[in-house]
Amino acid sequence: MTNVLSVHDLHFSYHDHHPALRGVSLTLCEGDKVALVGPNGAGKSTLMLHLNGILRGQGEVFVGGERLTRDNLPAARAMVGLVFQNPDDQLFSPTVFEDVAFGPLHMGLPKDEVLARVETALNAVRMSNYRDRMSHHLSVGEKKRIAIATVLSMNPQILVLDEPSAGLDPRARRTLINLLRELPITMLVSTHDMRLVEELFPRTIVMDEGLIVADGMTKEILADEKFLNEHGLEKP
Amino acid sequence: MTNVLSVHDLHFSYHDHHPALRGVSLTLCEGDKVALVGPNGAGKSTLMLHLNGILRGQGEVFVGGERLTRDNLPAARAMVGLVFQNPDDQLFSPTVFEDVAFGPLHMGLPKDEVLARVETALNAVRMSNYRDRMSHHLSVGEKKRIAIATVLSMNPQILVLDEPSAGLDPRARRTLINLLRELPITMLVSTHDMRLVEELFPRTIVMDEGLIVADGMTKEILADEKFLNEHGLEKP
Amino acid sequence: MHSDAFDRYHESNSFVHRLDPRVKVIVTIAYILSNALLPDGAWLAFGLSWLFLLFANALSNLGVGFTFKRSFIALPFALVAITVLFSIPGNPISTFRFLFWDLTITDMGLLRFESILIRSWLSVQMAILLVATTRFPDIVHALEHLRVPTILTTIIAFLYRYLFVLVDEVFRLLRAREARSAAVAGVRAGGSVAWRGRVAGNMAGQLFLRSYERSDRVYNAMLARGYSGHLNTINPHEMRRVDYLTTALALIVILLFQLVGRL
Amino acid sequence: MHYSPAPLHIPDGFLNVTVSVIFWVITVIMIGMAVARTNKSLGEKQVPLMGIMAAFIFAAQMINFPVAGGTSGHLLGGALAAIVLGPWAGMLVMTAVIAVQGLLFQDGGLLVMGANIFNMGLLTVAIGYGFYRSVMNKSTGTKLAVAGVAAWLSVMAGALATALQLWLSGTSNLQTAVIAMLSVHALIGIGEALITVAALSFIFRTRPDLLGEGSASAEGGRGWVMAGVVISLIVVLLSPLASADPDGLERVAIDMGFIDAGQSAPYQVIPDYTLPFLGTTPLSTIIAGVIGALVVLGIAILAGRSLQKTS
Ligand SMILES: Nc1ncnc2c1ncn2[C@@H]1O[C@H](COP(=O)(O)OP(=O)(O)OP(=O)(O)O)[C@@H](O)[C@H]1O
Ligand SMILES: Nc1ncnc2c1ncn2[C@@H]1O[C@H](COP(=O)(O)OP(=O)(O)OP(=O)(O)O)[C@@H](O)[C@H]1O
Ligand SMILES: [Mg+2]
Ligand SMILES: [Mg+2]
Repeated sequence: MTNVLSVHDLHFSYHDHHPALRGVSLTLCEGDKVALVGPNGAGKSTLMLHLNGILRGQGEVFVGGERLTRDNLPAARAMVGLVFQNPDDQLFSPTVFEDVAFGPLHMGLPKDEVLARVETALNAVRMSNYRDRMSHHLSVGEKKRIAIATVLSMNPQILVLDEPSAGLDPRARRTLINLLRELPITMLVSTHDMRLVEELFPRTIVMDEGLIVADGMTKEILADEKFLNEHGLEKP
Repeated sequence: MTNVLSVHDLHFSYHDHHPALRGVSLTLCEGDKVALVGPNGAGKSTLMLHLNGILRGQGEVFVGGERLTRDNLPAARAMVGLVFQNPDDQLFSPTVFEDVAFGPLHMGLPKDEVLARVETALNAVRMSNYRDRMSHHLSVGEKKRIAIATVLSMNPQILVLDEPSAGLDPRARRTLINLLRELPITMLVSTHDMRLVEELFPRTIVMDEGLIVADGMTKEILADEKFLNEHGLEKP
Repeated sequence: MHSDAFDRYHESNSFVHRLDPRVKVIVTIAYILSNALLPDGAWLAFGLSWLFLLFANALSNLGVGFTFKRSFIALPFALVAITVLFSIPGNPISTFRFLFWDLTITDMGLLRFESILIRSWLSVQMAILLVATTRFPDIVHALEHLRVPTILTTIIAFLYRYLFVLVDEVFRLLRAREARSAAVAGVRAGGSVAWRGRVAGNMAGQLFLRSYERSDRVYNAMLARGYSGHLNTINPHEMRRVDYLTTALALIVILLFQLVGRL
Repeated sequence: MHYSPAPLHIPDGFLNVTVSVIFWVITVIMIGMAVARTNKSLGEKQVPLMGIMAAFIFAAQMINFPVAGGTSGHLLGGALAAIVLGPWAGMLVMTAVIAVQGLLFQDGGLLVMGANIFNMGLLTVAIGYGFYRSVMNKSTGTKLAVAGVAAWLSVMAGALATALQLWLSGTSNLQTAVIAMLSVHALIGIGEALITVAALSFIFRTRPDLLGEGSASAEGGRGWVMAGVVISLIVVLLSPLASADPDGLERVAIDMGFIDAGQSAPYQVIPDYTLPFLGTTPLSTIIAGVIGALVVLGIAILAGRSLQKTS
């Protein structure tokens, strides 16, 4: 298995606030599906924003073996597909089509290629008949799936999802779980939904106060109730 | 037990949309703690907006035994405390104090009484030292509690909460559950969190497509897996 | 995410922090007005004004140099005033060649230029001190007391509250766009200017719609708590004797600057 | 992610007291009228709406897009606010935005706030709404094209007013201020126009009811058309006059008693700050040519795009 994403000793503070990341290191190998859990404010979202260079702290981030610098940022963004927690943050175009096409269009791909990519991405999330709908009027569950399509259309090698199941009703949540299970892509998913973790991810990383406090087999981590409680988590 | 809130055959459509409520009837008795569940778009929020006359459909709503009309609206709003899902919609004043005082002030209470009410409400949610904080600086969990205080200060007889636990981490969710358990008030709470339902509410109402499809003991409803699946729900 | 960085208030319990917000608003405006009224080259008066500012800084427990550090915000604008160096008649000080022109700096021009910069620099510092020592909701209360129409102060209060919510929303939208602004080797990325403009416009439209619908929900929340078209507030501020005294003293001192400046 | 000041906000110290007071008086009168009108015509619902719309304009000003060479286009929002909220509410909303920018962020001064509100809140609203009002009953394509032109002009008007105020205060040389301000804002205005048109077309597609009959957008009377046209005519006539024949304008100002010390303009300087995208190229003829071409291009693109969208 090749190492597709790794982070070495990453530190980051938001302006004059106390540090949000205090030395984070991790490695994802191809095909890994990893859960990232931890209490509110642990630094999960902050870490994710570093993975395609939206935030840039001290330390090193390697994407596809290459160190992330200002110059290869656009290329890294094509490799790491980042989906934000709130689909409303992800969807800024009037129609579903325009949103899913944004990435490929920005990459300067030829028109045919763009259309083909949009088609494939919408198929993957089973929303191809939503092409011309206005994203504004969709339900939360539908928006979540479109949000995933907007990065799938860029053919990323790694999918980074920030709390994909928040606010979904049980049916929509179930559909999302099935979708994630089927996507044959390396994945890092932050969530508060411990049952999702148990069901879907063989490996779990636990963050608290800007540090990784555990990284290992989901089964073992979820079994240690005392440890979970210490970090504001709960058994599923 | 007296009947504090009841709804008879309520119908409602948003402008030219298809009907959101198609004949809803229910009764809450004093001290009842009732969960309202159902898939996205079932009409839960729409129903809640009728309970203190923000929306007014066809059919009848009785609050404290009196039929809701334009004239007794202010009195009804003092009796039914409605907390919206998103605390940013609920907390519209710059400071916590101003927000919690808003209800009592608009009921025309004298200044001393307003101050006393604010004090009591903030104590009830254990946030009295947040009086002079600015709402936008609070964490989601803190905002949720202040949002509840903003209606507690109106001394409502019924608390209506729209998805109070969405987006909270396990610890914050636990704090909220304890708070709701302790509040000695009639309560109607909509949620997608089936474990919250199981833990806190003896009675559950299930809505789907603008209709109430079940109303009874939580234990019995949660036991019927086939029924839950039909309405997009899941066992906790 | 938060845009806390937006808040300019610095928590403390100093003399200046405790003053009624009206006092601070009035003194700030009087101070800025006084600077604007001082004639060009009233160095002594400018100096005294500056001492006044340092004193106010010290009284607010923020450190004597507090406002100084933040005072260069308005500096870029100074460039629009550069032309007065050359365009006001007076005795030439030095001449140099700038591309095609011989430019002559005159003494009067220099005087005017320096005076403009000093006025601006002092004024902006006082305004910084005002927001650093007064919570914004209190400034809004002060405006209410000072007879600014309620509808305007209410809009400002709402603006302030939702500023944070909506600016965060914009940051997240910008972030989403950035996250998908990718390129592949060998292909020119970015699209045309018009396309980029349209994407930005779509974001503005999106934001508009969400704000509009949010205002509906907020209105509902207000209705639910008894709003019926008129906003009632408890205004927690009362002018104490020290507030009156401070105002009077500060205004007298500022008047003295005018005397000194015009002697 | 810091709040970044926009070039039209005049700080304290750059306008003299006379000019500041004159513009405060004009502004207070206009705001007074706006308050009276909104109190009368708008429902209780309008208060949270206007407050949140003000926050929207503030936030929308942060949406930018890369244009070229490190510069970026963004929104001022006066025309957009006027079109979606109607002229009076638009004025109040813009006033609140500028007040908060000045009070909280020192982006624009306090004594000169009257002038800032006039330039960015009143002029932009009058032009934006006036033009839009004149095509209220036309096709969406026409409305969008006109809104784009109005947005561009509204920025130019604000820039011209700023330049004139600086000159009247003896802070800047007339010709330089006018040329510099207008040339920078000819570009900024294109960003304004693009975003305004795209945002409006978004609203037309998703919530046409907000811009149709009976909406706030249809509130203002036909008088606004006159106001918009007259102000733009002044811009169009004054700017060539100001940049070509500063002496003429100056004489008028002296006659009217505005200027205490006459300042002749023997030299021409273009500070590089005001023309970041052109470097230090000084040739005003080239600049004028470039601006002219860009303006025509911008309008053509706009008209083309919007017509294409409706067909
Ligand atoms: N834009 C910001 N400015 C300042 N501080 C921030 C910002 N975003 C996050 N923080 C702070 O950084 C820390 C880490 O936040 P982060 O959003 O990464 O947490 P998280 O683990 O994603 O939490 P959650 O589960 O609530 O999403 C927190 O203390 C938070 O308050
Ligand atoms: N403001 C509105 N305008 C038009 N239609 C609306 C509006 N609000 C809700 N609806 C529609 O009314 C129906 C019921 O919506 P409602 O918000 O009551 O559902 P809900 O049960 O609260 O769902 P959720 O679990 O997602 O909050 C849905 O079909 C929804 O699309
Ligand atoms: Mg997060
Ligand atoms: Mg709902």
